[in-house]
Amino acid sequence: MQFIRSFKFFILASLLVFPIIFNQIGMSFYLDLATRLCILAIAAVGLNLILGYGGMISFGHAAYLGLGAYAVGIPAHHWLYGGLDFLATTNGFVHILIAIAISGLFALLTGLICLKTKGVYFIMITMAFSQMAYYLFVSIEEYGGDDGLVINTRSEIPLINLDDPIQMFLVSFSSLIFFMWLVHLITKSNFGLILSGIKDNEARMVSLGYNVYFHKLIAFIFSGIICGFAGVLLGNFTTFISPEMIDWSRSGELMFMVILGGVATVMGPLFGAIVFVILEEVLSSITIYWHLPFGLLLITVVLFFRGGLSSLFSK
Amino acid sequence: KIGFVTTLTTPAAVIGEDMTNAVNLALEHLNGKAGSHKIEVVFGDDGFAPDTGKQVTDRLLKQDKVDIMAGYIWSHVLLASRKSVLDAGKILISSNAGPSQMASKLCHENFFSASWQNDQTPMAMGEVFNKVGIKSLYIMAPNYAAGKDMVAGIERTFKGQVVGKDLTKWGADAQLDFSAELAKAKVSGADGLFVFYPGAASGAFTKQYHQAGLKDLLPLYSVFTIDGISLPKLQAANFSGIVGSKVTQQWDPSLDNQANKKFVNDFKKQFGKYPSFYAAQSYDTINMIASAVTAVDGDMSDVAGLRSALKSANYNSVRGKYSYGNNNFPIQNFYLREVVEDSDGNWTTEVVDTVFKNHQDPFAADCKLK
Amino acid sequence: MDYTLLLIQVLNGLQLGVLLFLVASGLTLVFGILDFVNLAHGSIYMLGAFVCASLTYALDSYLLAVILALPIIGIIGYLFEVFLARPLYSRDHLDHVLGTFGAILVIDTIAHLIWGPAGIAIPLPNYLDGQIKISENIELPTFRVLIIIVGLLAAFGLLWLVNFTRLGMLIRAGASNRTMVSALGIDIRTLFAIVFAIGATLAGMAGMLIAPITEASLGMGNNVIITAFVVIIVGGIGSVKGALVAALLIGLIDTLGRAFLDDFFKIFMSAAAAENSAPAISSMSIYLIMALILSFKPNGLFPPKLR
Amino acid sequence: MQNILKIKNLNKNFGGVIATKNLNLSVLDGDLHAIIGPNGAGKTTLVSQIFGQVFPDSGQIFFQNIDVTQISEYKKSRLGINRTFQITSVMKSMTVSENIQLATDKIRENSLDFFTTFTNKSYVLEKIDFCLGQVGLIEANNQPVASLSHGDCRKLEIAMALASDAKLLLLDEPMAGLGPSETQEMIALLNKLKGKQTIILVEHDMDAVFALADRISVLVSGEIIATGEPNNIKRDSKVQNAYLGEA
Amino acid sequence: MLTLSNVETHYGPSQTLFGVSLNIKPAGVSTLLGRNGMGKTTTISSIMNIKSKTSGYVSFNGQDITNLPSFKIAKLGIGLVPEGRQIFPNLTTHENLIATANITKTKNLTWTLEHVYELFPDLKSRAKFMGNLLSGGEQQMLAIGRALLTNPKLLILDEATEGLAPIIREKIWEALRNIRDSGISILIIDKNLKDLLTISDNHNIIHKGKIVWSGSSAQLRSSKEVTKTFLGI
Ligand SMILES: Nc1ncnc2c1ncn2[C@@H]1O[C@H](COP(=O)(O)OP(=O)(O)OP(=O)(O)O)[C@@H](O)[C@H]1O
Ligand SMILES: Nc1ncnc2c1ncn2[C@@H]1O[C@H](COP(=O)(O)OP(=O)(O)OP(=O)(O)O)[C@@H](O)[C@H]1O
Ligand SMILES: [Mg+2]
Ligand SMILES: [Mg+2]
Repeated sequence: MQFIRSFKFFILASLLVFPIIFNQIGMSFYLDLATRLCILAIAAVGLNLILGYGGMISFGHAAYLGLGAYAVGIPAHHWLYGGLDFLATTNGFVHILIAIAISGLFALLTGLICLKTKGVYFIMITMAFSQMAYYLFVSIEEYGGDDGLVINTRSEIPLINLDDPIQMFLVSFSSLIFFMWLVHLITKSNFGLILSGIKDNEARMVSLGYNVYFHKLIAFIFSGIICGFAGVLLGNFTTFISPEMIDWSRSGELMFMVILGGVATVMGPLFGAIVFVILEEVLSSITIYWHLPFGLLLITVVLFFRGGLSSLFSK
Repeated sequence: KIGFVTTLTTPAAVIGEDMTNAVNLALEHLNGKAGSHKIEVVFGDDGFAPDTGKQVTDRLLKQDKVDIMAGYIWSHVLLASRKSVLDAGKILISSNAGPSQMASKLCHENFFSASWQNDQTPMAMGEVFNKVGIKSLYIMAPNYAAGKDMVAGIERTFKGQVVGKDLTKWGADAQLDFSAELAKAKVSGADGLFVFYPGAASGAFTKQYHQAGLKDLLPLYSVFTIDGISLPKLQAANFSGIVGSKVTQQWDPSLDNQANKKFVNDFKKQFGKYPSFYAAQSYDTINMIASAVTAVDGDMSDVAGLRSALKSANYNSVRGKYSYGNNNFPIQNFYLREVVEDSDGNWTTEVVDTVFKNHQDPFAADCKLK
Repeated sequence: MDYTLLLIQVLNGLQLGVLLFLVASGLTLVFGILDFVNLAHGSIYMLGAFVCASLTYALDSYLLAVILALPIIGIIGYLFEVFLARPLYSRDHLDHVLGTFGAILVIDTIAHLIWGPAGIAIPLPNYLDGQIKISENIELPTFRVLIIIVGLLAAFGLLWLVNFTRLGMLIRAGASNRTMVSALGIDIRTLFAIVFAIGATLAGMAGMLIAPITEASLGMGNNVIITAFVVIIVGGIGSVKGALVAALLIGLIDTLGRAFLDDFFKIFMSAAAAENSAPAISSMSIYLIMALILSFKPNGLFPPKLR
Repeated sequence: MQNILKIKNLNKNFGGVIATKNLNLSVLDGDLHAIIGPNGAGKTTLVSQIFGQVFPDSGQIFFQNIDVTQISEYKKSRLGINRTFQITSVMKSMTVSENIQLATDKIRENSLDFFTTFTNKSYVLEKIDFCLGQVGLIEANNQPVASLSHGDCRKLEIAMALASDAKLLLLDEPMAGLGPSETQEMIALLNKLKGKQTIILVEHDMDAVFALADRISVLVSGEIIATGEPNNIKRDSKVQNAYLGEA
Repeated sequence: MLTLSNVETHYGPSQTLFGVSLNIKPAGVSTLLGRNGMGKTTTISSIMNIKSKTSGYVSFNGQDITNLPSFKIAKLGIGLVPEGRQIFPNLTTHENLIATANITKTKNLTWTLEHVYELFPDLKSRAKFMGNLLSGGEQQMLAIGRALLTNPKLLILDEATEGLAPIIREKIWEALRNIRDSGISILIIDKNLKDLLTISDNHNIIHKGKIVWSGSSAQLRSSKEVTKTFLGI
C-alpha cells in the first residue's frame, strides 16, 4: 500500500522534474513531449469522468479539445486580421471563458439528444456529433477549412508567459494535477456515488428516485468542459488547430488512453497518456512500422491485464 | 543535416516512398556530399495529418537538430509546420505543396518552393482547354483546400463554361466510389472532364472512369492524378481507357536535359519504374540544397548566404533551368503531357506541347518580399 | 429533373447500399449476436480485397480468385475468433474496443509489409467489364449490377439463416446467455466461431467486390468501418433486417445527396452558396441521418426484441 | 382509517394479453394488503403501474388523494412510494452498503453535492446498519454484491426498500429465493414494519400471506375476484379453484 | 448415478465448497437442502462445470465428467433448470423450448413439445411472445419445460418452484413424481420442505460448503436437532 502510494508520487514527481532537467541540458524536445502528455492527460481525465465512472462511452471527445483550441485560435485570428471585433482578443481569461461556454453548450445540446440513447448507440451518436463539428470546421474557410488555423499569438495571462516552454509546461502540469484532484473529489462525493450507481444499473436508479437523465447530463457537461479547457492549452501549445484534431480517430485515441490506463481510476488516464504518448514517440522514431509493436502491446494489455495498467498497481 | 517530412504510413505512403527513393538517389549521385561536406537526411512521417506533421517537424528540429527542413507533400501539413521552422530561423523548402497563402500573405524569405504554386498547374490546363477549343467542362475534385485551389486555378484561365462541378468528400474517410458523379458528368454534355485526385484516390478514379466507358464520350484531363505512381498499377490492371488522356506539369520524364536523363534512367534502373513528379521535385530539392551548402562552404549558420544561394537556383534541375520570383516560388515552364506507351511497352507520359513559358504564379504580387 | 439520371443514381445508391450491407451484416452478427465489438471488421474487409487481388494476378482470373479467397478469409476470421475474440467475450465492450483496435494496427501494418503502401487494382474479365443496357439511354456497368444481385442474395440468405433456422435460434440464444446454452448441451464455442467466420467471410466478400471498382488499398477498412457502424446503429444492433434497410437507406441518401444536393440547394440559395454548402452537408449527411433517427428511435429502426 | 391508495377502473393490455381488467382497489393507510393470484394474473403489472414503470391504458391511480396515474417512476419514489423487484435488480458491481446508501433519501435529496462524501454521514451510516441488520446482511456490508448468493441478493433488495422510508412499500414476492428459515425471519421483519408503513405484498407463499395480511385481494386474469379478510378469502370457493388448489 | 467426491470450489480467493461428496441414486429423487448462501447453487455449477473446480472428482453413470465442457456433460443426459430461470429473453417461448431441445430422434422419447404444453397450458397461449415478456412464474415453467425437452437422464432443478402459484406448484410435484416413475433421476433444491419430504427419500444438507447430513425422509423428520441447526426450522 505504502509502496503503491509512493510509486504514484514518484511518477508525478518525475513527470514534473525530468522534462525540466532535459530542457536545461538542451533536449527541449522532451519538454514539449511532456507538455503534450499533460494536456492529453487532462482530456483523458475529463473523459474518464463519464466513461469510467459514469459508463457513458463517448466517442466524440476530441470535439471538445478542438472547440477549446478554436476558442483560442478564432479570437486571436480576428485580433490579428480584423473582423468580428467583439471576439477579437488575446486575453487568456476570455479564451478560457469562451472555451468553457462553448464546450459546455455543445455538451448540453448534444447531450440532450445523445443521452436518450445507451450503450453502443451512445458511442456512435457522440461520434456523429463530433463528425458534424469536424465537417463544420472543414467548411469554414475563414478559419482555414481543413488546412487548419495557425495561431499566431498565444493567450495572454497576467504573470504568465505561455511563449516560454517551461511556463507552458508548468501551467499544463498544474492544471493536470488540479483536474485529477477535482475529478477524484467528485467521484468520492454523493454525485460520484450516484454516477456509479447509474453506470451499474440505470433502471434501478430510476426506481430509487433519481433523475438519471439529468445527472448524466451534468456529468457529460462537466466532462466536456474539462476537455474544452485542455483544448485551450492544446491550442496554445501547438499554436495550430485543424479539424483533423476533431476527427473520430482522435476521440478514439483519448478513449484508448483511458482504457489502457484503467477506467474509473484516478491515475489511469495519466498512465494511459504517458504510455500512449511516449510509446508513440519512441516507437515511431524507430520504425515507420511502429503500429505493429504498438498494436501487439494493446492486445497484450487487454488480454493479460484486466482493468488496464493501473491494475498493476492496485493490489 | 536535412529534415525531410513526407508521408510514410497510410495509403498516401506510396508518394512518400517515391520521394524517399528519389532523395536517396540524389544522395547517391552526390556521393552523400555537398562539395566536401557530408549531407545527412532524416526522414519524418506526417501520417497524412497536419498536427502529426507539425509534431514530427518539431521533433526533427529540436531532437535531431536538423539545419534545413524540406519535403511536405500536403498543403495543410506545410501550413501547420511553417511557423515552427521559420520561428527557429531555419530554411524551409517545400518539395511539393504550394498553397496560395505561402505565396502571398505568408511568404517568407526563408521559405522556398522546389515545386510550384497550386494554381499554376491547373492554370496551364485551363490554357490548354482554350487552345484545344473545349467550350464546356465538367470538374471533379476533392473537397479540401488544394482541391478548391485547383478548381480556382482552372477558372482563372479557362474561358469556356463549367457545366458541372463536384467536390467530393476527402480526408480520412474519403469518397472513393464516384459512380454518382460520373453518371452526372456523362449526361452533362460537357466537352471534357477535368479532375484532380492525388494519391490513393487516383487509381480508384481512373479505373471507374475506364469502367464507365467514358473514354470517347468525355476526354479526361487531369492534374496531379495520373503520374509515375499510378500508371504501372493502372497498366497492370489494363485500364486502357486512360491512355491518351492529358496532363499538365512543370516536369516530365521525357524532358530533354542532361540531369533529367540521368535521373530518370537511374531511377528506372533502381526501382523498375518511371519516377513521378514527386520524385523529380524531391530529387531537385536535395540538389538545390547541396548547391547552397556548397556555396556557403558548409557553414549552416550563414542563413543569409544559404538564402541567396537558393534563390539563384543555381543547380541542374531536372525540369531545366528556372528562376525564383519575389515570393520564392519558381518561375518556370509548364508542359502538356499525354499518356503513351513507351518502346518497352510501359505506360508513361510524353510532352506534347509547352503551355506556358516562364510562368509566374498569380499571387506573387501579394507578397511583401521584393 | 432528368429521370434517367435519377434512375441511374438510384441504382448506384443501391449498389453502395448492398456493399455496405455485406460489411454491416457481418458486424451486426458479431456485435448484435455475439455481443462483441469488432473494430477490426474493416481490416478483414481490407484483407479480403488484398488476398483477392493477389490471387487474381496469380491465377489470372478474378472469379477463381474470389472462390479461393472466400474460404481463406473465413479461416482468418476463425483464427481471429479463437485467439482474440474468444478470450474477450466475457469482458466489457471497452476491452473489445481496445483489443480490436490493436488488431487493426497489427493487421494494417502486416498488410503494409506484405503488399506495400500502393493499392492494387484488380482487372475484371471482359464479360464483367462492360456495360448493360437497361433501356434506350440507361447503361450500367455490368459489374455493379452483379454486386447488387450477389449482395441481395447474401442478404436474404442471412435473414433466413438467422430468423428461421434452429441454428439461428441457437445463435440468438447464445447471444443472450452463453452459459445456459452450453449447459443445455450445445457446443457454443464452435457455434460462435462459425458465426464469426461467417461474418468475416461476408466482410471479406464485400472487400473482394469493391476492389475492382476502387482498388485494394491500405486504410480502406478504416473508412468503411465507421459507415458500417452507422448502418447497424441506424438499423438496430443485431437485426439483419435492420442492417439491410439501413444500408440501402444510407447508400441511397449518400449517393443521391452527392448527386442532387447542390441542385436542390440552388432552389433557395445562391449558386455559389449552394456549391459551397452542398459538399459539406452531403459529407455530414450520414451522421445527420443517424443523429436524427436516434433522437426519435434511440434503439434504431428495428430494435431487436431484447430486454 | 383513510385510503392511502385508490385505483379506479384500471386497464392494461399487452398486445392481446389482458394484464389488468377494469380493476378497482383501495388500500387503507397502515394496512398490509396482500395480492395473490395465479402466475401471469397481472400482479407484477399492477405493481408496475402503481409505481409508474408501466402506464395504464385507461383508469386512474390516486396516492393520498393525488392523481398519480401519469407520474413517472423517479418522481413516484419522491412522493413516498417504493418497490422491490421480483427479478432482483441491484447495483451488482457496488458493495452492499453502497447499494443501501443510494437507496436512502438523504443521498437522493443531496444528489448534486459534488464535493462531499455522503452528506448527513451519521444518519446514512445508521441507516445502513439498521437496514442490513433487519435482513441479516450486516457481515456482508463491504462485500461486492456480485459475490452474494441468490438469497442474499433478495435480502438486499428488501433492505433497499426499507432504506427509502417510503410511506407505501410495494413488495413483489419478497420471500422468493429465501430459504425456509429466512422466510420465517422475513415474516417476522414484515410483522415489525406492519402499521408503520403501508405495504402491498405480492406473494405466492400462502403461509406468509395468511400470517401477515390484514386484507387480501385475489387477482385472476387481470381482474380482482375477491377482496377481504384472510379468513374469508381462505374459505372462498372461487379462490380455492383458481389459485389455492385443494391445499 | 451421479457421484461427487471431495469437490472444492473457489470464487477468486474465497473458498465456497470445502469438499462436497454426494451420491445420487438412479431412478429416484434426491434433494439438496441448506440455508441461503451455503453453496447449493455452487455445487450444481461445479457439477455442470459452469464453475471450474479447484479439486475433487465428479462422475456420471460411471464416466468421469470432472473436466468435461458443460455442453458435453449436458449431452450425456443432465438437464438443468437453473436458479433465476435464465430463459432466453430474445427468443419466443416456442423458440426457447425447441432451440436446445433434443427431439430430433422421434422414437421413444419421454418428452415432446406436446407433453410440455400439456403440462403447462399457459405456455402454449404465450408461444409467440418473447421470453422476457412472460411473468415470473411463466418464465419458471418455461425453464422447466426447456430442460425436460433435452430429455435428460438426470434432471437438476435449482429453486424449482420459486415464484410459482400453489396450484402450479402442486402440478410440478405431480409432474416430478411422474418423471421419477418414468425412470429419470432428479436432484432438486427447493425451500418447500414439506413437499420435498413426500416426493423424495434421499436428503442431503449442505452447510458452509460441506455436506453435513444425509438420510431418508423419515430420518429427517425425526432429527429435529438437524433441521434446527442447519435449516433453522
Ligand atoms: N411488456 C409486456 N408485453 C407483453 N406481455 C406482457 C408484458 N408484461 C407482462 N406481460 C404478460 O402479462 C401477463 C401478466 O404478467 P405479470 O408479470 O403481471 O404476472 P404476475 O401476476 O406477476 O405473474 P407471476 O406470479 O408469475 O409473477 C403475463 O401473461 C405476461 O406474459
Ligand atoms: N460470483 C460469485 N463471486 C463470489 N462469491 C460468490 C459468487 N457466487 C456465490 N458466491 C458465494 O458463494 C457462497 C455460496 O453461494 P451459492 O450461490 O452456491 O449459495 P446457495 O446455497 O445457492 O444460496 P441461495 O439459497 O441463496 O441461492 C455464498 O456465500 C456467496 O457469497
Ligand atoms: Mg410477478
Ligand atoms: Mg442458489
